[in-house]
Amino acid sequence: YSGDKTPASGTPEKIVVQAPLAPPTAPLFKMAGEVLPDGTPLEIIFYKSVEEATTRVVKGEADFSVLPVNVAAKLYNKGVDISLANVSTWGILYLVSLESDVREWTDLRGEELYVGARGSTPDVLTQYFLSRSGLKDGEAHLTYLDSPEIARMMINGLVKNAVLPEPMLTQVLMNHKEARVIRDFYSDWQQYEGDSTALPQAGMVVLNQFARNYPGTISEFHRAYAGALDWTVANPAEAAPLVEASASIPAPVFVQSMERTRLRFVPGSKARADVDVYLSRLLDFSPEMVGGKLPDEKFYLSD
Amino acid sequence: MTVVIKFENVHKTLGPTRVLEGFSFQAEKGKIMCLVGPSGCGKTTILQLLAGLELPDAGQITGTEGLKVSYVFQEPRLLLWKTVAGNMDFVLRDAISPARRQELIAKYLSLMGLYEYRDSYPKALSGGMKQRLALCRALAFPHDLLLLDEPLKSLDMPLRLGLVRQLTNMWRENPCTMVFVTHDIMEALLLGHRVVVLSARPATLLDTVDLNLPFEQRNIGREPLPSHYERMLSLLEAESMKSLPYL
Amino acid sequence: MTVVIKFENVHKTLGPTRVLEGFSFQAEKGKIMCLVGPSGCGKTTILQLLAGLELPDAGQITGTEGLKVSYVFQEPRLLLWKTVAGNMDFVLRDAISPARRQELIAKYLSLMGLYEYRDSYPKALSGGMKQRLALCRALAFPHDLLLLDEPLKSLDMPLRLGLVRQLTNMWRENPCTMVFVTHDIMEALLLGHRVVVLSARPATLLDTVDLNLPFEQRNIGREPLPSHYERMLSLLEAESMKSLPYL
Amino acid sequence: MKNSISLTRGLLPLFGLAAFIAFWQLISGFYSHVVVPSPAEVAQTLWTLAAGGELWEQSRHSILRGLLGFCLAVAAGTPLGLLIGLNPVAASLLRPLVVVLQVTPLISWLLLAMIWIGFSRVPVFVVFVTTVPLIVINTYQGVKSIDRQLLQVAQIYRISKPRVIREIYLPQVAPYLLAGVSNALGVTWKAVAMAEFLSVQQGIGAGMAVARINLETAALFAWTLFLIGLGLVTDRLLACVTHHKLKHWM
Amino acid sequence: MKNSISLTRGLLPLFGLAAFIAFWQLISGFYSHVVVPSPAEVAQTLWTLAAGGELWEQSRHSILRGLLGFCLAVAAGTPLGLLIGLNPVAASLLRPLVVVLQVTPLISWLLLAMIWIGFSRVPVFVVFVTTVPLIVINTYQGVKSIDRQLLQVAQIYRISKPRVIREIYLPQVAPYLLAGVSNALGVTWKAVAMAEFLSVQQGIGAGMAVARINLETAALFAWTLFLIGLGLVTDRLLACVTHHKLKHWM
Ligand SMILES: Nc1ncnc2c1ncn2[C@@H]1O[C@H](COP(=O)(O)OP(=O)(O)OP(=O)(O)O)[C@@H](O)[C@H]1O
Ligand SMILES: Nc1ncnc2c1ncn2[C@@H]1O[C@H](COP(=O)(O)OP(=O)(O)OP(=O)(O)O)[C@@H](O)[C@H]1O
Ligand SMILES: [Mg+2]
Ligand SMILES: [Mg+2]
Repeated sequence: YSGDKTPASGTPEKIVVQAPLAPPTAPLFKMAGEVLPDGTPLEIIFYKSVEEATTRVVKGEADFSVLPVNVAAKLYNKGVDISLANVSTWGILYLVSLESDVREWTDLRGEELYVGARGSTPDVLTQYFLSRSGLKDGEAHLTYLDSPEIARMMINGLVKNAVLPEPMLTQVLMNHKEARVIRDFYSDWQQYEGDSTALPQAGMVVLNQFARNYPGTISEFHRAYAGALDWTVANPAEAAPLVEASASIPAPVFVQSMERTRLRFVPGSKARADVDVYLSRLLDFSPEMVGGKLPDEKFYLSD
Repeated sequence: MTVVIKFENVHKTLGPTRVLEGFSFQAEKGKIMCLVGPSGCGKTTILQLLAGLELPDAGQITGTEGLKVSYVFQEPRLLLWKTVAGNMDFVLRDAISPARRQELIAKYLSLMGLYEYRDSYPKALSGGMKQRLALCRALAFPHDLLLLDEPLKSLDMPLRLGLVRQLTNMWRENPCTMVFVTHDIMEALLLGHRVVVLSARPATLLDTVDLNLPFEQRNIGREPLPSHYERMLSLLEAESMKSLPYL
Repeated sequence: MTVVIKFENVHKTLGPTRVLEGFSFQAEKGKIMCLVGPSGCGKTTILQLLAGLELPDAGQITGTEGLKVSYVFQEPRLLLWKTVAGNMDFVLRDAISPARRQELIAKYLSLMGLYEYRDSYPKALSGGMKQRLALCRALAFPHDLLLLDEPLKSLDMPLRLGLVRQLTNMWRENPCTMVFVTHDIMEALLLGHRVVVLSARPATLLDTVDLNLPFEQRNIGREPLPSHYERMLSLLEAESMKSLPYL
Repeated sequence: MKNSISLTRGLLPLFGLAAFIAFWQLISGFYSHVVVPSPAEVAQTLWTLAAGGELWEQSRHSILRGLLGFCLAVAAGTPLGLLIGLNPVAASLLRPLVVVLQVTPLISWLLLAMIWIGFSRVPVFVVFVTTVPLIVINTYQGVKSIDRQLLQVAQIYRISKPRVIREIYLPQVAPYLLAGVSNALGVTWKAVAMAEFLSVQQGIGAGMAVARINLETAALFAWTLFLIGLGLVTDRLLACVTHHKLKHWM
Repeated sequence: MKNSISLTRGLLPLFGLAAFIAFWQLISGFYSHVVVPSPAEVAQTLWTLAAGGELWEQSRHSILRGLLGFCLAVAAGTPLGLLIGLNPVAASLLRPLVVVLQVTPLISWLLLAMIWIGFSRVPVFVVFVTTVPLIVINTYQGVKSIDRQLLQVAQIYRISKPRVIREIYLPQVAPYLLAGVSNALGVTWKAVAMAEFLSVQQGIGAGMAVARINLETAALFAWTLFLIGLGLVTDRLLACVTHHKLKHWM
């Protein structure tokens, strides 16, 4: 007996999902209007900061949380009772430049490159690619700032080179004619790590207690989520009004950004190989980013 | 029970200034004691010690224990944010029942010619009116020991004479101990059972006069007042010469 | 050039109080004018008008244009954050050259017996000492018109007499216009070329006396001072009776 | 005469405003509207927000939270300031606490606040924590600057301690407290927006967060403008109320 | 006697501190150390930071920026407050400006500040913008509460306007200004950390940003602790300096 009071076969009163205001959230907008086939209502919370998200996880206030994969690993390694339910976002980072002579990572030698928050995944991946392409530490000057500010400064021409996620990238491309995508992090990853590995950036974690109590609901939810995700990818134009209404992302921006947003539903258990590669790279770079070690197999929610 | 208030060998230093050095004196309880002395000799300091607002550095002050004190400070010290009546009410609130309080306030304000200003704030009062209000406040408050530091300054002559008379009447009704500091020797002689002349700092007793003449028989022109007046004035003059030779 | 300072039909209301109503009077320039009157009659208001610190609501004040004014206010109004010497220096700085300033400060402070306190802050002064400092400040400042609002209050008798003498000496050296407000009728008679007795509010002139007796011949006991004194006192008494019938 | 002067004075801020808007218009010409939107654009966005009801819907939350936090801060800060000013033991224990409140960045509080106080109350907490030191320190300084002569009066006439505090200390602390309150009220709107920005679903700050992520600078500015309006209104209200209270004796 | 009392008083805050740490230890038992690390853990992190030189390396920047912004705010805020207090025309033009500074959230300033003032000076700007209203409003309130009697003295003795301001206004405004400065100094450290957090590479705030991304709550707390220490030290310094200045006449 696990000590949980609720019987293992019942259904929860509702499912609480928290997600950032970003592309991986898009499928959830479709689900928000509906209920799961078993009638369980869905509550979606948009979080604004990682603290907010982790606090909810720690307090057990969100059953599912969309988080960067490394943050999920970090929480797991620090003893929070969660597992990775699925991975949905595979590369939404791009190197953008306003300068016509920048085509490669190596062209950034001596240039200033703006990257979202220091120590975050974009930062580490950028440094990884820079070093893999032969630049030494400090040869490209990394400057840190939050993505919305980078995007706005770039639109005004004050930032020449930047690493940006979607949908900021689309905003920049739409608002500045000279802006061009130089590198796609996903392809670069495959270039260095092999074609068979993908770049798992964000996914969903589930509270283990919830998973134990309602195994049925989890699969229901997964099925619905996977469906919504596929639908969104297939019909961005139809999803756009939903997104505009819920997250104020302008519809054209959303539609265009979906061209560069790789959403694909992969259950946690199936994503382990990719995640392991990804996390071990991060681990080499800075152990704090993943919580000091690679998570063991319990991290991945079994089917 | 002690019948005197006594300073025994009191020392008091304020900042760098040694104000009292081995000062001793006594005031009979239930009598009016007037202090006269050159400016800066320590009169205010003596009143502060009597009131318990300052403590002696050495020596003893006895006989003031448990006395209810009223004090007219050298400055009016009014509460600027309260009206004239409000300033009276402030000191009387905890001491006197509400009904009687209103009556008492009206009585004393009328006495001092301030009744029509009862709802004015202190900033609208003239210097003399502030002084009268301060006096009002002290007189209305129930007391055993009344300390008065130049209570009649900034008041015109008839008012002062009237108030001296008023103070003697009040004392007759309720013979409390009064210590009255003044620079007007005649005022002191008209009011005091005992008049003390202090020397310049550090204060010592230059002259002590006990007057047994009843109040109603005291008169500016009537002996022995004029001779006391002359003597005291010349004593003070001699003191003045020491510290202010250029005048 | 005008030789008088003149109030013509001056009206002044402060808050709800009509202090002056059609008040007229004149003071000869280069003479000492003393004002006596019941407390609250408007003496301070008259000085404020003379100083230009208040403006009349109606009527005219002439003859004060371009005069350099010194004013001893009814309160000492010292700068608490400056020492005794600093308070003097404060008013003299722009008026007098540095070398002469030190000398002047030392001279006046010694005169008033404050020299040894030159580095003390006002909080360490007694009431009379503050008053003396305020007087010092006004006397040292170069002036054509000297306004004095009870400048000798809180001072002992010999000091007052000495200062009255001092003021006459100073006037002889530099015959400025003085307007001297006091509650001590004798002081007024000893000092003034003209003494004016004011009625209760609204102020009118009850009595005006011009004294031609030279200062050195004036004496408390010498006629015509005592008879003026008696008359003025009874005038004031009658005024007092009106507003303060209970005393 | 008097009327025309006060009229000119009333119009002056309007001239100032006009000059500011002209300047802004000029500046906005130099930058992309994603960086500096034009005044017209911002005004239109503000109008859209207002017309759609979102302005009121969101700001209602913020105003309530702000006022609640502010009132709590005044209610707690005034006695605390008095206590620190009056009691040296309390001072040595509580002064460091005030410094902690002043110095600890929002981001450090956020973690704890979210756990202990719950998400929805974080803005109230943040407003409280940001404004309470303003009230405490000003009250404290007011107590330190009190007229000791009046305390002697109270001592002589045996006024009870609570009355001394109410009738001697408070009126003299009032102008200090007023400065503190004036500061606190201004900061309140900023603090509530910042807290909502970081942690909450509804409110002005939440609106700003969405606008920022979507690079809708005009909306960001519109919200800011609304906050400024809120600040100006409360500033005026405070000035009126206190002028009315203090004019008699000051 | 006296000595033993002042000793007890000196020890009191230590007892307070001990109680606080005990409480913290207790709390940390209830939560994951991602949320509330234990005191020991934080102390050790702080030690590591200090020993590795990072503490000094980062805080050097923050302290310089903070002090610069703070000094600028005092230097600009005092005359501005005097001006607003003395001149009704200036008041009606500049008071709204002060409200704008008070109310506008950091995030609205950020981009403009970076464009106009340059990246590295943003923290100085933020400190300035956050603290200058504190100085202005307190100075203003001080001017309003001035003793009008002394102004008459100055008028009679024809003291020049600049001297009146220096020798009559400033000493009376001093306790108000002191409250403002005390508040501003506390807020300085928070503001500089926040600004660095959002915009700059080095400094305490940058350290906190990294700690936050990595969910290293212990490091976040360690930095916070360091800020608090900084705040306490500057608070004490200010108290000593001003006590020394004002003790003569207050
Ligand atoms: N707070 C203080 N600090 C330092 N010295 C003080 C203080 N108060 C008074 N003194 C000094 O003590 C002496 C006596 O002061 P006190 O006020 O008792 O005089 P006083 O007799 O009342 O004079 P006056 O008639 O002028 O009021 C004076 O020389 C004064 O300078
Ligand atoms: N600021 C003010 N607001 C309202 N009324 C005032 C103000 N100043 C003075 N008064 C009133 O004006 C009248 C005259 O005041 P003033 O100060 O001129 O009297 P005074 O002759 O100097 O009296 P005293 O001898 O008591 O100093 C008084 O009745 C007083 O109440
Ligand atoms: Mg005295
Ligand atoms: Mg007067």
